[in-house]
Amino acid sequence: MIDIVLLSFLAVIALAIVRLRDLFAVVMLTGFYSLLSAALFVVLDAVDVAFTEAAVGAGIATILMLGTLGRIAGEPREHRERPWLPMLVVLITGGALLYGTLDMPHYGDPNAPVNLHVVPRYIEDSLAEIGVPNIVTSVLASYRGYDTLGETTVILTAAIGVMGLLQGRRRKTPGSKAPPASSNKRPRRASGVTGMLGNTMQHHLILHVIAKLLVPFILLFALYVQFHGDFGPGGGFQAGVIFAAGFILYGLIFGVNDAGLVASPATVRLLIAAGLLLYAGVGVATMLLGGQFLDYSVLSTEPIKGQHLGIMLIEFGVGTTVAATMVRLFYLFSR
Amino acid sequence: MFIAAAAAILVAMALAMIRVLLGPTVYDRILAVNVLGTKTVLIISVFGFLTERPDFLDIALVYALINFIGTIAILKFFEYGEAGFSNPEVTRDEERP
Amino acid sequence: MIELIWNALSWTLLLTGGFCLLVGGIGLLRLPDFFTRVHAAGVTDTMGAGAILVGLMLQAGLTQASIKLVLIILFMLFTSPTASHALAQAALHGGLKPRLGEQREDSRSNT
Amino acid sequence: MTHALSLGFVLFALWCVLSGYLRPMLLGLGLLSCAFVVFIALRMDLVDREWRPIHLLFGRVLGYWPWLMLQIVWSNVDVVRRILDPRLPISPTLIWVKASQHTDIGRVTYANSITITPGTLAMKLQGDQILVHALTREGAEALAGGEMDRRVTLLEKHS
Repeated sequence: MIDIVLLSFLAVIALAIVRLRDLFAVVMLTGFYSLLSAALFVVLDAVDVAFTEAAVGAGIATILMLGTLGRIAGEPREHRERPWLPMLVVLITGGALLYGTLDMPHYGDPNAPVNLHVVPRYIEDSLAEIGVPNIVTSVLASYRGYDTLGETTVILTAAIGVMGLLQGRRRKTPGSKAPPASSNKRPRRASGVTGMLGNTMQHHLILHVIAKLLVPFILLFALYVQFHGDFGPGGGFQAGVIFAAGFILYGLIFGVNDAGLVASPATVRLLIAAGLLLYAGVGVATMLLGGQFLDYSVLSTEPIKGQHLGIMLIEFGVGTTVAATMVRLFYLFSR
Repeated sequence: MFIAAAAAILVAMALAMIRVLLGPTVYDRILAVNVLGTKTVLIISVFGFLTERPDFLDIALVYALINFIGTIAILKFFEYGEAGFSNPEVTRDEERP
Repeated sequence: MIELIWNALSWTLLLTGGFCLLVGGIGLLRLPDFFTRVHAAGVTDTMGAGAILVGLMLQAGLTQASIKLVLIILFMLFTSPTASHALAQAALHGGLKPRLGEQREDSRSNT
Repeated sequence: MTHALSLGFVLFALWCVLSGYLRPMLLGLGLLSCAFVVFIALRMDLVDREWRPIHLLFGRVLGYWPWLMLQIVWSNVDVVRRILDPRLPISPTLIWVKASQHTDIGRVTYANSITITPGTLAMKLQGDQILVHALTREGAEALAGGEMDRRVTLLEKHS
């Protein structure tokens, strides 16, 4: 019941996002969309996914989108023509996807293959094999450790891509060479030192004091989420985003220069790779100890303890990569 | 009783959503999204109790802790972003009879 | 007996909270301009959220869940006014002027 | 140094409350995490004389919170009544009120107390003056009476 109401809210918001022309309002609606989908994920019992959505949607997504808006002129370009071809592609793809769902078993069907073979095995044996109460974590970090390694690599690749785009663009266009039509609409990037997101807000006493009080708690909460992924919803992805949110809050209020003094851009860039390296390194270590790649059981004398240690290490690697990527993106967007 | 509370939250969400869609100024939309953030915290908490799995509360805690960061970024956007950039809506509203 | 009173209290709080949420929503639609709507949002954020969370706390008893609920309330006590303040400042900066004075003849809901 | 230690203590208490597991490994990780956060907080220069949440929460503040709660409930009742009244009897007013606190944190406490009571909204904090938007003229006058200001100032003296 609740899920249907939330789903219809989602549909309405999606339509509104498509219809609205003001990009700023669209950013706001996207934030709302993410709030709703987090609630929907909770209702559908996908708590870990909801956690990720909550952490990303609550702050970081808005900030990064605002950063993007600050870089482009903010006015949507008028459409030159009716986009018939894209429309056709979307319709065909959507139709094919809908057709595909016809063959899928119903949601929660006890006779679906996945509920007959894979799921019972995870539910019944994971506690004995991995020794971690949160099954999602044991699937994500141990049974499907390869996939998660791949996802973390995707994050690294994305970070490299964005870094290449933004840094490259900066070098080529030193301000004056911007297209003349939009040059008067670009945000003023005063003397090129810091941009819109990078300035300090020290004169806002209330924000200043509240940030001072809250930042340590946000950081600690992130670490709590990091290390309790085994027991409840949480883990490296969520923790990384929350930690980055705390750090970015500091950067927003005290300025990107101060944030750079706490963790320099070069350090942060190094940490992006270090997290992934830790993850892959655990895999290599298990191979050297005679096991298979990412088979944590060999890390300790007892298989369960080894699993525990391995999961903790790779989750920490994921968290480091995610947090460093987010902070790095913030640095890039705030110049 | 939890159901009644959940229903009230959903209806209130719908009301706030109308304000998000109507605007008229961009600040009204932001305000409504903020209110919706609070309601999301509530519905997640209430739903946790409804299904007797209070470990959902961590998610609600995340929202309570970091949901205001976006608003701060918005304030910053208006202070340092390009003047007049997102004002067309405001002026449109002011010009209204 | 004690349990009954406890339950009744918690249900009352949950209902009060739900009622306040609804009123906050109505206020968000009825009040004439942005700055007055912030006050309606305040009703949701304080009384609505507070009553519901305390109601849940009474249901949870002295458990970890209730401690987390206390933390949620505490953090919201810090963040919600800060967000409202930041938003009001943003609106001032954006050039939005509050409508002042008696609104009686002007009380159409601004749609 | 004592401030850093008190921050670490509060953080560790929070960790224990959040975690609920008293296993040695998790407690060890908790200690490490708290030390790391304190380290970052020191690097961020967040820990100074203003950082006194212990005093804020447990000092003389204990007397202020219940009063503020009561205030919040009363103003809620008032705002709810006005919203539901078909005539919508509001009279939005802007006033400057004086914040007679001496420390930043005292002023911020006052401003946030104003905002969190529905019906009044602190829009701007300049020096020792706060620009307040009130939903009704009566609300503005009540605030200008200065009881909340006095209570927050009192709190500051004792903490």
